[in-house]
Amino acid sequence: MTVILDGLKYLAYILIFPGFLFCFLSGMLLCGIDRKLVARMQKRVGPPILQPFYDFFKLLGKETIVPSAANRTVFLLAPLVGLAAQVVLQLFIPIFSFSAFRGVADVIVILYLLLIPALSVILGAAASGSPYAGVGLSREMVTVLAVELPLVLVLLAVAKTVGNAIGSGLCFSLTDIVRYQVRNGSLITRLSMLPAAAAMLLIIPGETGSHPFDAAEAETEICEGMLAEYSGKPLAVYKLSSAVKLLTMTTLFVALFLGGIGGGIDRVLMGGTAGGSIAFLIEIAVLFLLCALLVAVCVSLVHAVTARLRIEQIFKYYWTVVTGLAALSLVMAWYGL
Amino acid sequence: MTHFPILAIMAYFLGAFLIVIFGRNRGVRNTLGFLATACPLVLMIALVKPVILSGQTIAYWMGGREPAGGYAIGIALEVDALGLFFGLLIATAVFVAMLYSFSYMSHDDNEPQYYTLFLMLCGGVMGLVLSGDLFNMFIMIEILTFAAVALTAFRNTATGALEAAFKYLVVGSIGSSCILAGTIMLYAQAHTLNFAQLAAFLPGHLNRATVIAYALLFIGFCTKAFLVPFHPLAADAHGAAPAPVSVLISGVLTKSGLYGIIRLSYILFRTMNLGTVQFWLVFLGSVSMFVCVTMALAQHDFKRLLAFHSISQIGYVLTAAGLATALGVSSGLYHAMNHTLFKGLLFLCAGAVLHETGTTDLDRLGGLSKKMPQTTVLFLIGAFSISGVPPFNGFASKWLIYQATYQKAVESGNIGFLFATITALVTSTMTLASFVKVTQSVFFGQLPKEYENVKEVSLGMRLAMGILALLCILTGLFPGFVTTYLTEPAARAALGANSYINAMMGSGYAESFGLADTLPVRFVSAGVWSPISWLCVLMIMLLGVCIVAVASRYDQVSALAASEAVPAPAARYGSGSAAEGKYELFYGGEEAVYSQVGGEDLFWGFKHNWRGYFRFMHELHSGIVNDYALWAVVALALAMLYAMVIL
Amino acid sequence: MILVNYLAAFFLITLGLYCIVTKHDLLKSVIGLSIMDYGVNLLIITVGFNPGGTAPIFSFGELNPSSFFVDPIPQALTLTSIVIGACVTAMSLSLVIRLREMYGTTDTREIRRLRG
Amino acid sequence: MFEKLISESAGKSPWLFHINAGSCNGCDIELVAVLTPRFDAERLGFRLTGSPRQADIVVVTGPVTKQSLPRVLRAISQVPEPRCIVTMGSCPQSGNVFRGSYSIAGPLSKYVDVDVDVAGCAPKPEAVIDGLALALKILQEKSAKRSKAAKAPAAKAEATAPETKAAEAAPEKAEAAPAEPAASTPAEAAPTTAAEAPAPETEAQVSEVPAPEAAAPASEPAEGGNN
Repeated sequence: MTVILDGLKYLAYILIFPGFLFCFLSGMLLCGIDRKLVARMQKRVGPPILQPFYDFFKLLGKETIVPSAANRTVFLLAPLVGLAAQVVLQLFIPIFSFSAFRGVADVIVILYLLLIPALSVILGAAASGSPYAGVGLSREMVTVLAVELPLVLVLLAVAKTVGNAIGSGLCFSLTDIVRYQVRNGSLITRLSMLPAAAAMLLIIPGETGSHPFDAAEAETEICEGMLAEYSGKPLAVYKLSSAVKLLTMTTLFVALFLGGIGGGIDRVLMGGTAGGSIAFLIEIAVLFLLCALLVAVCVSLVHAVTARLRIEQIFKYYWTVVTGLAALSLVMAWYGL
Repeated sequence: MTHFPILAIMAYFLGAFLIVIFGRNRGVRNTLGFLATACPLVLMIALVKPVILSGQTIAYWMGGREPAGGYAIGIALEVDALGLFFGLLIATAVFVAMLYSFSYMSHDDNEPQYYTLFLMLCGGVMGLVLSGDLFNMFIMIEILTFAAVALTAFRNTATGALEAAFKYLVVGSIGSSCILAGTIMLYAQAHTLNFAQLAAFLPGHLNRATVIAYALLFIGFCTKAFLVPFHPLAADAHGAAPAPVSVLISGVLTKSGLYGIIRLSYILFRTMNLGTVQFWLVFLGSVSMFVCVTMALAQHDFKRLLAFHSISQIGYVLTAAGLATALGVSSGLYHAMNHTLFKGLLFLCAGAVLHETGTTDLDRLGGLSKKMPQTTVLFLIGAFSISGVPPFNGFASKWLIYQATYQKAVESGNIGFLFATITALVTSTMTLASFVKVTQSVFFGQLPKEYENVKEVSLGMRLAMGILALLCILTGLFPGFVTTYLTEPAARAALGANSYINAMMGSGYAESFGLADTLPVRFVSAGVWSPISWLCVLMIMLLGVCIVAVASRYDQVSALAASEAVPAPAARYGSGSAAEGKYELFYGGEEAVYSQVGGEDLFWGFKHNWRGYFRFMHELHSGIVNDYALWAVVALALAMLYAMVIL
Repeated sequence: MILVNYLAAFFLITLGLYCIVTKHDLLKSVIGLSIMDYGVNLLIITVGFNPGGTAPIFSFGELNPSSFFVDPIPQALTLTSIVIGACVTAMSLSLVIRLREMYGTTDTREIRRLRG
Repeated sequence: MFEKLISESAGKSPWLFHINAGSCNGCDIELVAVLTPRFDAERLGFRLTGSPRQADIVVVTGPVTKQSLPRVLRAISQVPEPRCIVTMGSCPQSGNVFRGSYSIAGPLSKYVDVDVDVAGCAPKPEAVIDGLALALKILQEKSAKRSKAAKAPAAKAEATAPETKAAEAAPEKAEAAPAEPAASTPAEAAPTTAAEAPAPETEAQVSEVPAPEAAAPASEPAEGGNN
């Protein structure tokens, strides 16, 4: 009997809470908030918050054209695998005290799982056979390459700081990192973690491919870049997976640097009498607020303020400025500051 | 059961010899080749139970000359877990390469010579891996270098085959002379050539001569493993050699060099806790990792790109094995096994492309996935494995390597090992980048006119590739099984030299020299990563997504609506052909012309930022024999200097 | 007296390496290779030399404690090494012939199609 | 319920694709002016896309010259269903001052069924937004018609895709017993045995979209709203 219960529990995890439905709703909502904020920053009224939902369902209704030059199977399957991996990645990131899959939340596993959605977009673009998509995928790969080094340094710095404190000197598990922050304050309050947090803030727009670093999907230069040949349902799935990626990156930032907030918040709000489920709901609400705040700060603001960079400027920017920040915090963490 | 090691080696040589005599017609030759490769594989599998499961080390004295009075007289073969691990690896890779070459070499002339050389090379490598005698090892190295040079020059009309063979011969024999000189200097000190007796003798006598001997032997084995100063040899050799030979060179030959280095450092000289040697190995590993992957990104030829990649993966293995921790050596060996599997698969795919289209130039190929769908799927499995995409085997071993390097950095406290972790992670992404480049320029994108009539390769070749692909997936999904049964016993054998010596020279021999096992072989595997759970979640998610994505029946509608639509009168359409552009690619309205984005014009951003580095590396690999020989000499000088001053 | 042999061996090895590295001709590289090989062979022989020892050829009857031999093992190794050196030279010469046919020159600076 | 949601949202997120058929760029600037903060067409969900594959409304400017005719028609044919074609400015409708010239291929309506004509030689942004809003309504009707067509022949489609309805009705049930593909590999990578790739349900459902010979757009001649 317990096996079936467990099965249903995990199925609920996969499909309802941290899984598909939660990602779908909150990802799209974050995307809507982002577009609305950018519009407001440009003194425009801007689309309604639910605009991404309308876009998604409209695309579901449109006809799917598979160009004759395309490799049909990979063309149709790549977006689905990308979305699946993206949502699975979201399952691994703990939300304050709760994490769907306990043992697997490992920093390096997440680092590699971040590659799969990018890889699925690249394979989809390659399969479409269009020259625009070829240029797009070359730029996307260079962006992924650019973001990889600073992301590695940030994760190693965080793992080292928490590792020092725990004493094992090696802490790759995200759940331990969050549990450590719940006990003695989020990592962002420590001096050595400030450059790493700044670097992570600069990495989020790069990883999600939002405005200044979106040379890969530049509508004006290379006609939607990688998605030039996509229409209808596969395009809807790609849009959904990029929205969920926004959610994943922000929850990753919250888990890495703002873990301490979740711990005490329900006691503060409810005066410590909150039952398990209410605290759980509060934690989700707090998480979503933090994510919305992060999206406002590092995606919308940067989108409204900057112009699109050329691809080699993106690469140079990430491998000098952001890597410098992350390396600084790694060295400080290494020598136990 | 004790005769299995010598039988495994002799099977190859016997096969080579018989093929020379009876090799005229194809049927006999193929069956002989099949038998000569299948029999050692069976013998190796038979040896698994005694050596790995019950931890026994088989010592086999040729001609029954047992050691007398604590002195090894005869030539010995020794099979411990480390040797058997490599033996198994070699036997499988060779078996698959033989299967592949039945159909791949079918329309080459003078085939019997090909199979003779092929089997000689396999015999040489198997002999090297199982031998317990230093000079016997040198003989086997000579045989395999000789056969490899001849096989590289086999298709002597191919561009650069002769040139590659000559360069390989020159630098290869410099390496062999170094090994010979090193062996002799060890013999001068210890007056024995037997591995076990040397291992017992050396830790007490680390004077000038033995240290220089270490440097000489180390450089000799580096040439065999094609590490950094010698990597252009591999690039040239792979570029020109037929695909099954590339599988052998990259999958098997480089492993023999690595086996030599591991045997040399951990059993002969016991440098486990010598920080300087660890630094030396990890530094060399990281440098060759990074240099070769950046060189690979700048390549125009499919096989040359794969060659540079195989050296960069060997850099991974050396970085991990150089850490001298149990987890380090075990993850290094695990990656070595994975490398043989996925690199073999990739070279076979390259061979298939060459077999069908006649060229491996990335700038001229494109869109082959429509004509060769199964080769594309197999290539994708290999590409995902090498770049470490989670469910495949590359990720499992790379994940362990990061654990090992990071753990070593934390334990030893110096930040140097952290650079190894960071280089490893960045190199893995660059590997992914270069395989995206190959995927886009060879398999996807647009099909050029001249490859219209390309068709799928024959079943034999696909079967060989299928076996390797299946192994890639299995070793990726069950890392627990591989580590407990294969790599941990091998790592324990590599680091625990005493059991090796006692098995050979009689029990208590090592203790008489006052040698305790220096390192408690304990395994700290940080964190649990079960790919099975990840994969089930992915599959369930995929099904969920498929059903949601397909739920709306709009595809049928548009099909029905289109077919019912009233066909517009042709008059209204003037230029009729324009309207049929619906399924053509969007070219801003223009007629869809052939324009393939691939090969050289990918990753402009990255190459532009590193143009100084790429120009310098391009000039450095000048292709002149003298330059490569100069690098070899400089590397030899540096190694001896390092050995004398620091060790 | 033995020192002269070691010096000669060392000199031969360095001469061979010098010849391989600096001479821009295929044949000279092959010659350099074989010189280096002979240097190593000389090294092997001198390692096994006991001053005053006789050739290690005896039948069982003659073995008495006073007989003093030169070490036989390095001599066996030298035999193998000489054979290998001969094969390597033969192989490289055949390669040189085919290279001369194909590239029309034996100058190593021209034979560099594979580079970069 | 699902079809209503789709047709509702079709009316709320129209993506524009602009084709310049030889225009003097007067209308082009006006069209882009519509998306600036002052007029902000994005309130209604308008967005300029780079590729016709992702477009709903095609805005054509310029007096369709002979050179640009095949290109315009090919670009329009690459736009997926349900789509609207809006001609901006009087050039595409009547050729404006260029009428009768040797290089003009005549008004666009000769070749394609135009849904909305926005008149004016460089129409004011308000006029453009009004035209686009009209096109929005037409787009919604077309999408509603498509969803009705999707429901109407449901009986005929029933035979072809019964499990779609079942799957769509109870997605949970289908997942509870996930049909794991033969080898436990992600969908698109499969060992050699599978001929093409293990065909999960998607392959069966996404049926071959037959390439219609005459790709005549299926749009009925909607009333030309020339305001």
